Amino acid sequence: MSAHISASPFDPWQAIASHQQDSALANKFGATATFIGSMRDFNDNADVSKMVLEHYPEMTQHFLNKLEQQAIQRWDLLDCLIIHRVGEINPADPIVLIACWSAHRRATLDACNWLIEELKHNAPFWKKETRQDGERWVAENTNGL
Amino acid sequence: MSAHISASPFDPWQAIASHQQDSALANKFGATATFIGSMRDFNDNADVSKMVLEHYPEMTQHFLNKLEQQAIQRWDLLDCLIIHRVGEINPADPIVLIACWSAHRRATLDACNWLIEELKHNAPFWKKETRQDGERWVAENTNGL
Amino acid sequence: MSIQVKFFASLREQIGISDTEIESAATAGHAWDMATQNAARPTNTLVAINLEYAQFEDKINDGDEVAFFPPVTGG
Amino acid sequence: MSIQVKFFASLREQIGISDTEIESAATAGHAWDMATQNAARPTNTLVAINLEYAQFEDKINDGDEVAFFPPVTGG
Repeated sequence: MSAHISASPFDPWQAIASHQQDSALANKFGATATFIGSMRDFNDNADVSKMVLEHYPEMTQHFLNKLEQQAIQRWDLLDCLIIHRVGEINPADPIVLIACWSAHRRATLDACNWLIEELKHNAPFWKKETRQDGERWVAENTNGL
Repeated sequence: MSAHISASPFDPWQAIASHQQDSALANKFGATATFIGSMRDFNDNADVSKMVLEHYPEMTQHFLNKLEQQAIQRWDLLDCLIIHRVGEINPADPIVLIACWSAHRRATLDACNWLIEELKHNAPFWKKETRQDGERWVAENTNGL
Repeated sequence: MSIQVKFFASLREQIGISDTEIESAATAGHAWDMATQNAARPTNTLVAINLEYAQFEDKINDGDEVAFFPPVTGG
Repeated sequence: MSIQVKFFASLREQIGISDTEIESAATAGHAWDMATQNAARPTNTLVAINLEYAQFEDKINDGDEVAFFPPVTGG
């Protein structure tokens, strides 16, 4: 189990593969579900050329750790990995990675669903987009979009 | 979009990364959800040392193609990848891979959910397990487990 | 022309046939009877005609491929 | 002892402070008033005390860290 806040770009598939390789659970998990959120070059009807993600370092890390513990307990996961970018982000960069391992498929998919909604609605991160007409704080995350 | 039936082991993270690299959609998708089903060394209260996956080649390929088309249409996905193993399978081998790309998270997670249930309940594959007391056809897939 | 009949997985082993041809059959159920010489059909048997799920009452045409198999267990 | 007060994102820019210290405060709302010199508080402002979400009526103790920020937009 681990939750990282990353100030530099990461390769999500490589991160999952390497986390999984270090795990002793290879023969025990029957299911892995993952979710990756990436930066689009378009939001809310405007082109976005860059983004800066601010966070509250101590609270954000504490929040991610708690989220993982809750997901593992509630869905009886074998393992869970969260990585979230901060700092300057470019189009196509992965922003968030969630991966859940369990004996059974329903647990992994439900936990992934829950974790991304918690991250979107409660984790202390804030996005500022750079558009043609300047910089702009994103006001609020949408429900499920 | 592609659906593969693979008679040899595959690395799921590598397969997703390479499929995504070939895609022209890098700046367009904001969300990727994936599901991997792997072989456990334990099922239904017994150790399983090996498994053979039989399929109906023409119908199975036709079925997977149709599934992808339906998912893409229903959830407005940008891309979709399915890989399913057949033949002799060892514990910890990935059996099935689903990956869905879209502008929005809800679409990818819902499509992944739907695809794995369709694959489990309707795709023409059959598992035969090797246990200590011999070989045994798996009778039926469980609901959501 | 003729009808190709296939059996998969546990049904293939029970019937002892993987692939056979019959001259003709009115329905999928009839194709089962002809190909298996009237073997009892397990209640959960599924049938496909030309690669699509079908019903045992569905009509069979010359050149069709009919397949019988148990509940699927992929994924 | 004292209370550390932090502001994040758009609130940090509006208030013009990222980090400050106040002597004491009865509640989180009181800490806002002292740190901002009674600036109007946007209705959707969130507050955390010692890294946990809290309410503006919640009591503040010496040594606490109080943070104010707008709705979150991560993920």
